[in-house]
Amino acid sequence: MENLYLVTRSTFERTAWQLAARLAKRGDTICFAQDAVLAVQGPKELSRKLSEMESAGVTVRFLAEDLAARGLTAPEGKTVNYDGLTSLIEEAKHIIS
Amino acid sequence: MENLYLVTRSTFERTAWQLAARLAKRGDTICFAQDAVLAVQGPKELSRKLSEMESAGVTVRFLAEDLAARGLTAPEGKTVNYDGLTSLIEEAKHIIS
Amino acid sequence: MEAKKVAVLIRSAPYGMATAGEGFRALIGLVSMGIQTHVVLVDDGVMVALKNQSPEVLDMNNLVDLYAQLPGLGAKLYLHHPSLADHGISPDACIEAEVLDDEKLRRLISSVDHVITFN
Amino acid sequence: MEAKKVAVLIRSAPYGMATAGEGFRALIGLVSMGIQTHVVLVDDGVMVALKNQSPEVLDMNNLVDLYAQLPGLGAKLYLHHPSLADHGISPDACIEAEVLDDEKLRRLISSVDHVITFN
Amino acid sequence: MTVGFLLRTGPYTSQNVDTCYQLASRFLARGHEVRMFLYEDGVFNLDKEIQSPQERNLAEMMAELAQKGAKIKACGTCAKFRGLKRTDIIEGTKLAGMVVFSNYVKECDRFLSFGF
Amino acid sequence: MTVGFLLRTGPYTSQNVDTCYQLASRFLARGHEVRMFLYEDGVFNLDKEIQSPQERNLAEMMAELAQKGAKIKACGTCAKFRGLKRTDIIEGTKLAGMVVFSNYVKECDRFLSFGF
Repeated sequence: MENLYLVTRSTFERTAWQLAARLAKRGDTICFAQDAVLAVQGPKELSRKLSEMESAGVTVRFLAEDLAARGLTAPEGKTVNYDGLTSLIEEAKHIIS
Repeated sequence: MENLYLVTRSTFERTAWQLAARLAKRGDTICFAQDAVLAVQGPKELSRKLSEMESAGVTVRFLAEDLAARGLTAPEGKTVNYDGLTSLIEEAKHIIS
Repeated sequence: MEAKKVAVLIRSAPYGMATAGEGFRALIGLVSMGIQTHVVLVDDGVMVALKNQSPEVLDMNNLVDLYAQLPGLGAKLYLHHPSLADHGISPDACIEAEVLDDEKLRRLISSVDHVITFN
Repeated sequence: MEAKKVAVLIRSAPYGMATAGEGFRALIGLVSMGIQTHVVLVDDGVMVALKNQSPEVLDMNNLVDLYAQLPGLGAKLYLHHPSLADHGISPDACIEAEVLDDEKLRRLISSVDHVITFN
Repeated sequence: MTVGFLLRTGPYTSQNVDTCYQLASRFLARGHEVRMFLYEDGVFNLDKEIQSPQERNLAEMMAELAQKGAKIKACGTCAKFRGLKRTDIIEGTKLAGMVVFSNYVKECDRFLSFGF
Repeated sequence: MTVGFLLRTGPYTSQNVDTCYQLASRFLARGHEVRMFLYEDGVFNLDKEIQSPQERNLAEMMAELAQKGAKIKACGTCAKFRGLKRTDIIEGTKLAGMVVFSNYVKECDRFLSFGF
């Protein structure tokens, strides 16, 4: 993996996710953690952008523990737990948060 | 004045201003302070909304000291300084931040 | 001194920031001192009301369970409907609370002495 | 140990939060230790580069004057063009810096060892 | 009138404390009463150990407000969780419980909240 | 490999310190080296006076990481501006200058930033 974009702030309250969505390209991963797991709910502009990114070869993941804490669920196969995130960091050249 | 909406967070980085824009009505004032004085620059959605609100009788103000600190300027007559904000708070029934 | 009425707006999601948790502690203080307290979950704050939270995986206290106790303690709990809609959350997925549109929220604000925000 | 290269992304506006100010202190530390430092003002961070700031009215230190010293200290300064455009800021209103589009920012990131963000 | 502040952020991190100081100073100068409750990271604004060479000292600014008559209290539980002790607090201010916060809310004609 | 963390937020306010703890624990368990630099409000995570009845003690969690081999330092200037003294810091960690931060950056194969 080239770059891991780690987004931690609510995707509704903040616009910080937009830089990751703008820069991520094929082979990169974008992982939503902490309040950013709200990304499974939107906003709509993000949901649309995530579909586009996945079609373009960007891997999208949500941190399982942060989802569970908040009573949220992500589509099958799109979660990583802390162990998985640890591995993603090992594999990434850069981590951009 | 019925309500004073005091917005302090960047209007680009945060969406907090949207609640004020949604609730403010004729006779209310919305004042942008701290990083929220970036509101003079946008985003576009906010600029459009502010025009609508002013037409509907909402007073829009930007804190002069926070503008000056950041090298920004607001249209003639739309600034208040700390003394003016102090008076706005005296006059308001509720302050919502 | 006559009895005061306040509206407390909880505007942040649970767990990422302490806001919703510390907001709870503050409003329990208000209620216990005889202040008529209206708690409105708005913006990301609506996430506090979502059922089936498991914050024990983060070693944190369960906030939805705490907020669910509010009516029993004498505070009134509300959900801001446009915030629910933006977040794609159905009121059915949430704990019991009165749902407010913008106009009702404005009227609630008009009816209280102070608005206290936790954002 | 070979010389490291880093890109520091400053993502917040000056004065409202300490981020841009403390970010400056951090990157001066990097530069002075021989780390090749590329400073990118992005998102609200582009506001740091705006001329004519008067933070003395807030009793704070002038950040644009500090950031303007970076090239002289050996760090390279960049402005993210899409962020400037979003904020309605012309590069002419800013201190001297290389302007990057998304593709150039991606290439800069690829060329460094680490990305350090201040947000 | 009496003006209340709830301040939840700490010193040298957010501009909130500066804004509160500027407004509270003006309310006092106009003859109003000021109540300020420091909550969460806000408690750190009262730390008398703050040293700020060549910059404004925010704890001294809080002490100045207290000296001019503002009633300033900080949440004891927040302080405990953050390692701030009773003896670390500037003169004229104190740690307190939510009863004090509630009393401030009761006493105020205007109330301002400064958070994250 | 060596993994570096820059943590700029304080205890009991943001989840950042929890996320750092969870990741750092796993890196250590996998045999990696950990470097953590605490900056701005992040310095408060090392305050040994933190008391957190019935909740996780974040300073003890930082101490546990240090005891397991993580190198943890906090910015001395940030501490000074925030009233945190050298003697307030948990065992196994220290206040330090930006030279240490720069060395951490140099030593690391991966670097993570946690801010506001």
